[in-house]
Amino acid sequence: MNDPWIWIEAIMTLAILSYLYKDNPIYKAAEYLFVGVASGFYLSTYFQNVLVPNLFVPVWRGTSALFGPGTPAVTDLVRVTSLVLAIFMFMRFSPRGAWLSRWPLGALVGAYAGLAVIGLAQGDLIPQIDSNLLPLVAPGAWKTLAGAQGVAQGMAAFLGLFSNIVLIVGLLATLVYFFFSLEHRGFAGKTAKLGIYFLMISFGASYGFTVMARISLALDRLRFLFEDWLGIHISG
Amino acid sequence: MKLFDPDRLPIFLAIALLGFLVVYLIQRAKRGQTFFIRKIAGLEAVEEAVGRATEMGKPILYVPGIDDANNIQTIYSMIILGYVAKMVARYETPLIVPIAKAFVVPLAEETTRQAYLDAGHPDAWNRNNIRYLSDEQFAFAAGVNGIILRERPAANLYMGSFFAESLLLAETGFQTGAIQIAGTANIHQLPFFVVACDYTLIGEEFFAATAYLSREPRLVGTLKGTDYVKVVILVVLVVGALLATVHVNFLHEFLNLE
Amino acid sequence: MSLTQRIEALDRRWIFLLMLFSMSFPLIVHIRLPVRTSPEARGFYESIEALHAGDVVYLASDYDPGGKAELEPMLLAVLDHLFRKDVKIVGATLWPAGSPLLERAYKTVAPKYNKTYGVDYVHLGFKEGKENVMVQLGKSIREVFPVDYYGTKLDSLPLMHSGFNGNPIDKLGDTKLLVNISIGYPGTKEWVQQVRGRFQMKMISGCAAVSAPEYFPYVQSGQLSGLLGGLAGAAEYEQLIGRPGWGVTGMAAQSLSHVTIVLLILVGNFVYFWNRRKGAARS
Amino acid sequence: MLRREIPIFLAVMVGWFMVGEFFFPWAEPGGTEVQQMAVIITAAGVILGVANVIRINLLKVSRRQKDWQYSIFLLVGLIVMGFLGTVLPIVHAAVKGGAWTLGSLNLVGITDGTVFDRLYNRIYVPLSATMYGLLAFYIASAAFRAFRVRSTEAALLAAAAIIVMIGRVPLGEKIWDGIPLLTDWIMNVPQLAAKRAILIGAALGGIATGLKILLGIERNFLGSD
Repeated sequence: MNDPWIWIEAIMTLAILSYLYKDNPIYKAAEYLFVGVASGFYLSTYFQNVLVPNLFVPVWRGTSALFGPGTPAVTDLVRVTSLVLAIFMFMRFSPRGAWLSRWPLGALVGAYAGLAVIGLAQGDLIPQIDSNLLPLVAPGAWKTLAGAQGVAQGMAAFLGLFSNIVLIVGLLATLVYFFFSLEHRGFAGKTAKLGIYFLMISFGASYGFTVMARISLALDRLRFLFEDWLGIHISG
Repeated sequence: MKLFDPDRLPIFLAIALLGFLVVYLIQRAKRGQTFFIRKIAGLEAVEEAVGRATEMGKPILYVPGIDDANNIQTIYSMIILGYVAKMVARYETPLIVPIAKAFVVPLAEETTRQAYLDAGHPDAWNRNNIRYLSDEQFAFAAGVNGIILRERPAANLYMGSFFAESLLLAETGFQTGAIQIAGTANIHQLPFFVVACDYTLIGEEFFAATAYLSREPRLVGTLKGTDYVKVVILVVLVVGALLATVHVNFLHEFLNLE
Repeated sequence: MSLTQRIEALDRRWIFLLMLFSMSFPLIVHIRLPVRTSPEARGFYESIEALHAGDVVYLASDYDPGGKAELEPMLLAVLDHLFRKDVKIVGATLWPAGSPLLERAYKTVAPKYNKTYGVDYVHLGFKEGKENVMVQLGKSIREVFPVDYYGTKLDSLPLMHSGFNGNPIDKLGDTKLLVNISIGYPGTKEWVQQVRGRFQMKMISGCAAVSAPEYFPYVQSGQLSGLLGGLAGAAEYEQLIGRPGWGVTGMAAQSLSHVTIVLLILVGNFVYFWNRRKGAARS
Repeated sequence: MLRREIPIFLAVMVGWFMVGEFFFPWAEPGGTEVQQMAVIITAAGVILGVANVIRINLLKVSRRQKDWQYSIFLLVGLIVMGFLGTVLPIVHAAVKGGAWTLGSLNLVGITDGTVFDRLYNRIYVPLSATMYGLLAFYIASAAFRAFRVRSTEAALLAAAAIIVMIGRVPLGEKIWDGIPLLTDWIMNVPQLAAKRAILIGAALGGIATGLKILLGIERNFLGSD
């Protein structure tokens, strides 16, 4: 309660919460301080964790190997080119040399494109199609329905009977909605309409989960204020 | 050392099939063949919204997402931004583009300047409307909300990659009564756009919008390529499910990468 | 103005106060509710339960302060569960603001099971590069992390030197399980796309409730062997490992707040349509 | 030529390296180096971003533009956190200084027990966490004021949201033990089918876009020249 750092954290928390009442100078100062501290944090973290171990040290080794004795390893040469490309990045500020910054951007976009093609094909496309090749009724669904006790389990088992059919029909209908070569009329129109209904149920589920997430965030701050700052015992 | 990893064959085939179709259809589109693309409700609304805003002489707000230039959605948003800028160039309506990442500022500037040039009004382009607000998500959202409440745009367009701040933008816009149209492939933000906006481009529709709007050969070719592959997938899904029902699993074995 | 019109035009600060009460009352009054386990949370628990003493897991702690409220309880519970089973942990993060959070979690749980740094667990720190780093880790950890978070060379850490039954841990494949705590991009989706299939890793994930619905297809397809969704997921897992913590405590406040939100939606719509019908009837 | 062809050539080369390395394992070693380059360039991009923040705010203060007083808070925060993690460690290493401490905290470095880490935990964390915490209040006001059920689609969305919200918390089971089972079914069947369709569609779109970059067809990332 009397640790000065807890007071600092409490002031930070309350300064942001004050925005709920109305925008005020304290909130604005805290917001600007936040952007500054965040930027300074990123600067130091990238410097310590990326630039020093992955760039300055190897490049220093690369350049010294290049000009010094012995043959430079391939990796050191590439590291030097990375440094050169990284410097080109900063050319973006000079009016004349701005186009130079496109070289590293090109390499970066190329790298991400290559990884995206592989990752999406192997991680998403094939496995998701494969895992929907399901029998119309899940094996054992009838058995669970027969063995279900009580209304609740009965309802769940009854729904279980239709799980695979709904999964198959739902996927097909939603894919038809995302089909752009047919006007939404007639059979295609009705299927696309069914697809929208499935999408809306999925957005409803996401809405529910997001509400849960946001509330947990506020709860964490309230716990700090009540327990650490005001000393009211809470957590289990 | 294995030359080619055999159980990665289905992946190779999928990429090869899609790649071939996309390249072939882009060539056909370049040679002038026209392709049918269905109406996209969200885009009809964009034209209507821009029209209404220009009549009322009130500004249009276009937020190209908060992600960096390496996110495909930001690049696609630039294409839609270019299209909207071309529509707006002929009128005095200011097109305000708040930006959240330093890298995106030059992209947005070049895209809008080019669009105003193509529309024949290079002088109407106003660099101050491309406003870098902050790299920080909520400072950016507060900045955009400030613009919405102060300059009261008649149409708010949110196109690109959005995260938790989507709710803040959509709700503030909802209060001012502006027409709001959103488009993003970030699935988790769609519920908030769907609830608070008049029209929403859902996931792929956002990507399809660029092809529909621009009719640019590369984009139309890609859209049709992915559509035809979708037909193949629909067939595989139906056949696969029926086969699985009768306990024949060769399709599952082939596609199973485990 | 009729009552319903006044309600519809209610200053939103009253709603803020209502939410403040819904979240604070159950916390202060210590209401504790039993938590039911969802199938995907049980899968998360059983995947760790199946590990043996001496096995090594790769812990991708990809979150930052914004996600602390939901994910720190999960991380603390995972560390508790892993250390209790004498499983060794190679931890790192792809989020710039993530390293101090992992460090603090280690420092909170490790002493309880007197685990020593470098032998039982390792903190490699943060590395920028997103998907690039993931694929590289599949091939060579040392290429990505020449030194750990404290600047020590990897080979001078016993776990990294001989953790893979005697020989050095070179790549992700040398670990038994990929445990991912994820708040956004890069996170669970990218680990599934770039690493899970390519390097045949068994993977479980704890994620923010916002992204949980998107990952259910990965659970059904078997790409994810377990999933914890938001604070509710943390509470379920805490209860499964018999260590009720903040997750379980928060559930009562979460429950009352959800009821408040549901009522707000219903009342909001009732008032909206009532005024429209009244308004239409009058004009 | 230099403005457009070389960046695209670089993109194509680097991209195919990544793809080739996946299908042809013998290309293994090369891939890691190229990825190493991407890591360094991304880090350089971040330093660029921070430099941009400094430039904008320094201008704002020097020209006394609106809200310039607040930019001072930003610059102070940035300089303190930046200095502790970059300049100070270099000076400390160069001078081979001993333990530079402020009270019980170590001044140099960014790990546990340093001033940097304490500022991170007591200023950055609460500010960031509370910023997100505000969303709980906004979501409540949005639920009341911006969640109008005016169509069948909106009704389905609302019904699913309400069932999931009640079913995911212990209260749901208290009302009727069927609700959590209904929530599990919604999450694992209808919701999953729609999310899977979105996943497949996004994968196709993403692969196509990636391939266009690899084939030098997609040039938009350069902006029109």
